[in-house]
Amino acid sequence: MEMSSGTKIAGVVSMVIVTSVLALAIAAGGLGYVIPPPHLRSLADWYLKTALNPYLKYFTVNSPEAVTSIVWDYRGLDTLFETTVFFLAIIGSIALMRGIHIDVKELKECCPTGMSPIVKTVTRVTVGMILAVSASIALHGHLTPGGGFQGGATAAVAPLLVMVVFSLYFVSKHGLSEEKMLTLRTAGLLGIAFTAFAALIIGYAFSTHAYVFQNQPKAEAPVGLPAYMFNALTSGTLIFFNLFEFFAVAAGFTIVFLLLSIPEVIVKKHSGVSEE
Amino acid sequence: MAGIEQQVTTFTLIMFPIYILAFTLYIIRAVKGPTIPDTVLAIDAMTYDLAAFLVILSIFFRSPILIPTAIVLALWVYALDVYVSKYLESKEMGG
Amino acid sequence: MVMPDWLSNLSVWVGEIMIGVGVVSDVIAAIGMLRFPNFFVRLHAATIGTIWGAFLPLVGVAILSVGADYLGSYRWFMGGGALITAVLILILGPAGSHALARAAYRSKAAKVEPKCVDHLEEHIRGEERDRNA
Amino acid sequence: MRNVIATPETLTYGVLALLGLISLVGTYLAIVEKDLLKAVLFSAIQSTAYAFIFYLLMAPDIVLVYVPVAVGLYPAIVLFLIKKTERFEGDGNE
Repeated sequence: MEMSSGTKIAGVVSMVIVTSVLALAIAAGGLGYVIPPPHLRSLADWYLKTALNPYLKYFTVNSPEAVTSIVWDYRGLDTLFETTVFFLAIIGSIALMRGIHIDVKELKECCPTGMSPIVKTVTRVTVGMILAVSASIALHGHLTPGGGFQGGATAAVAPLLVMVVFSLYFVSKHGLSEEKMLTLRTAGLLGIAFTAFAALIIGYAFSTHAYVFQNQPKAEAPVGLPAYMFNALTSGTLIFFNLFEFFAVAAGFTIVFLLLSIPEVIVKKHSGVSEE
Repeated sequence: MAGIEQQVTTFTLIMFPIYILAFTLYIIRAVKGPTIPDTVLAIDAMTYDLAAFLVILSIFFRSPILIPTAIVLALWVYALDVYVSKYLESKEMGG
Repeated sequence: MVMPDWLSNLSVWVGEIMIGVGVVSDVIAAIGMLRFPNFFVRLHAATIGTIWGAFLPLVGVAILSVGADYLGSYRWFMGGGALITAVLILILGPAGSHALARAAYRSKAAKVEPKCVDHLEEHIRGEERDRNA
Repeated sequence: MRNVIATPETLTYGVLALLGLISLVGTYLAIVEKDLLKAVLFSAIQSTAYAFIFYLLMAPDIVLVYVPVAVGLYPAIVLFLIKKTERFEGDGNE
């Protein structure tokens, strides 16, 4: 049953009033809710003091960006498992579309049109800008806000935009295929795993102690990745994590969109569902 | 140099409510919009203005790290436009 | 590099005037968006909103940040970011509006309503006839 | 006497409250709307308001991850799926 516009407006107004009254009551100190004090807590203070501090050699991450150093160093294992969840979802969508493949000839017969020439030209100009912005977000992840996931999600919009504006046929004709993206994604994941074990391998080679997910030297484990490379601050493992996560996330999203944008006719033909 | 700082800050503070007024009007059109293109157009115009406002605000807050958000916002609203036009125009999203 | 006082004052003034004009056109565009009768008329308001309401203040911020010495050397970064955003909006805004208008016309989602003669409709019909023939 | 109404803090908090209400309205309309295409657009309003909220709370990291996902990728996924199924939500008894 379609809701009338009067009912909708009444719903909106009542929700706004209820929320405002609740917020005012809490702000005035009612309802037993205690608003946390606005001053800096000791944990945040610790992160801010150790994120970039060359004098505390065994505690620092050597990265001026506190968020990225928390995400990939202080709680690196947590981020690893979050990434695993994301890639399990992508594996699930690939498994759902099994048996359906992208065939350039079939696509050419089906729908190779795309949108108007103005949109095509503008998209041609913007795709380069999108990739530049995403690379900047990902590779400066340890210096400015941003990081691997942010950069990857940004970069994934570029092939998606080309797919929507120029058609899937154009994309697959120019060599963007599901297998290539899977390879890129796997390479990114392997890179993340290798970076996680890098300190352990170095420690084994020099026969000292080392930890998984170790970035800078710690007490009892004096190995670590260099904080400065070619006179630039690279923050040890952080830049590698960001770089590999960037490729893995961008390729993962692109696989999903490649599979989703296959025309319905071809999907039905490949999966053996007859037309109604 | 304190004169310039005071001047810019006061100017931005005066601009603040006017921008918010414009955003509210755009939102009203976006919610009312009788057809789909009306809604998209209102969201579109609002978000481009929002990107401009974010840059002005980062001058106001004196923090350069807030600048990239405006670039990202301006890029993705174009993507939203393109998706909806493609949806309306053609039979298949990937075609 | 130290900038003379009159130059930084001038750039701040020019930037503020550009931002002010932009804000006023933004409000005008919002009112137009609200008051105009249908989609194809509202496109005009959206144009004012994107170019005069977003592009102009961004260029204004870029000029203003040159003179705003109190921001330190980061002001070049901020001005550059503002300029890049301005160029992006200048390219993307009209293209997005065009895509939307074209899709709205072709899918008949919005009605073309003060209309005397519609050459585009005849053109599309001719195309369809050619395809069928 | 110092003006306490128009300080940056009060303005920021007021705008945060307004944006919160706008996002609430957008979410409510997205839930009750039967036309799924319109629901996507209402949720885009909510995303934009949230992006601005995160900006005002000085979290550019979150803005950078939220805007591509909520404005660039999520509407695309939903629109692809609506295109493959049906645009109007039915009652289920037709």
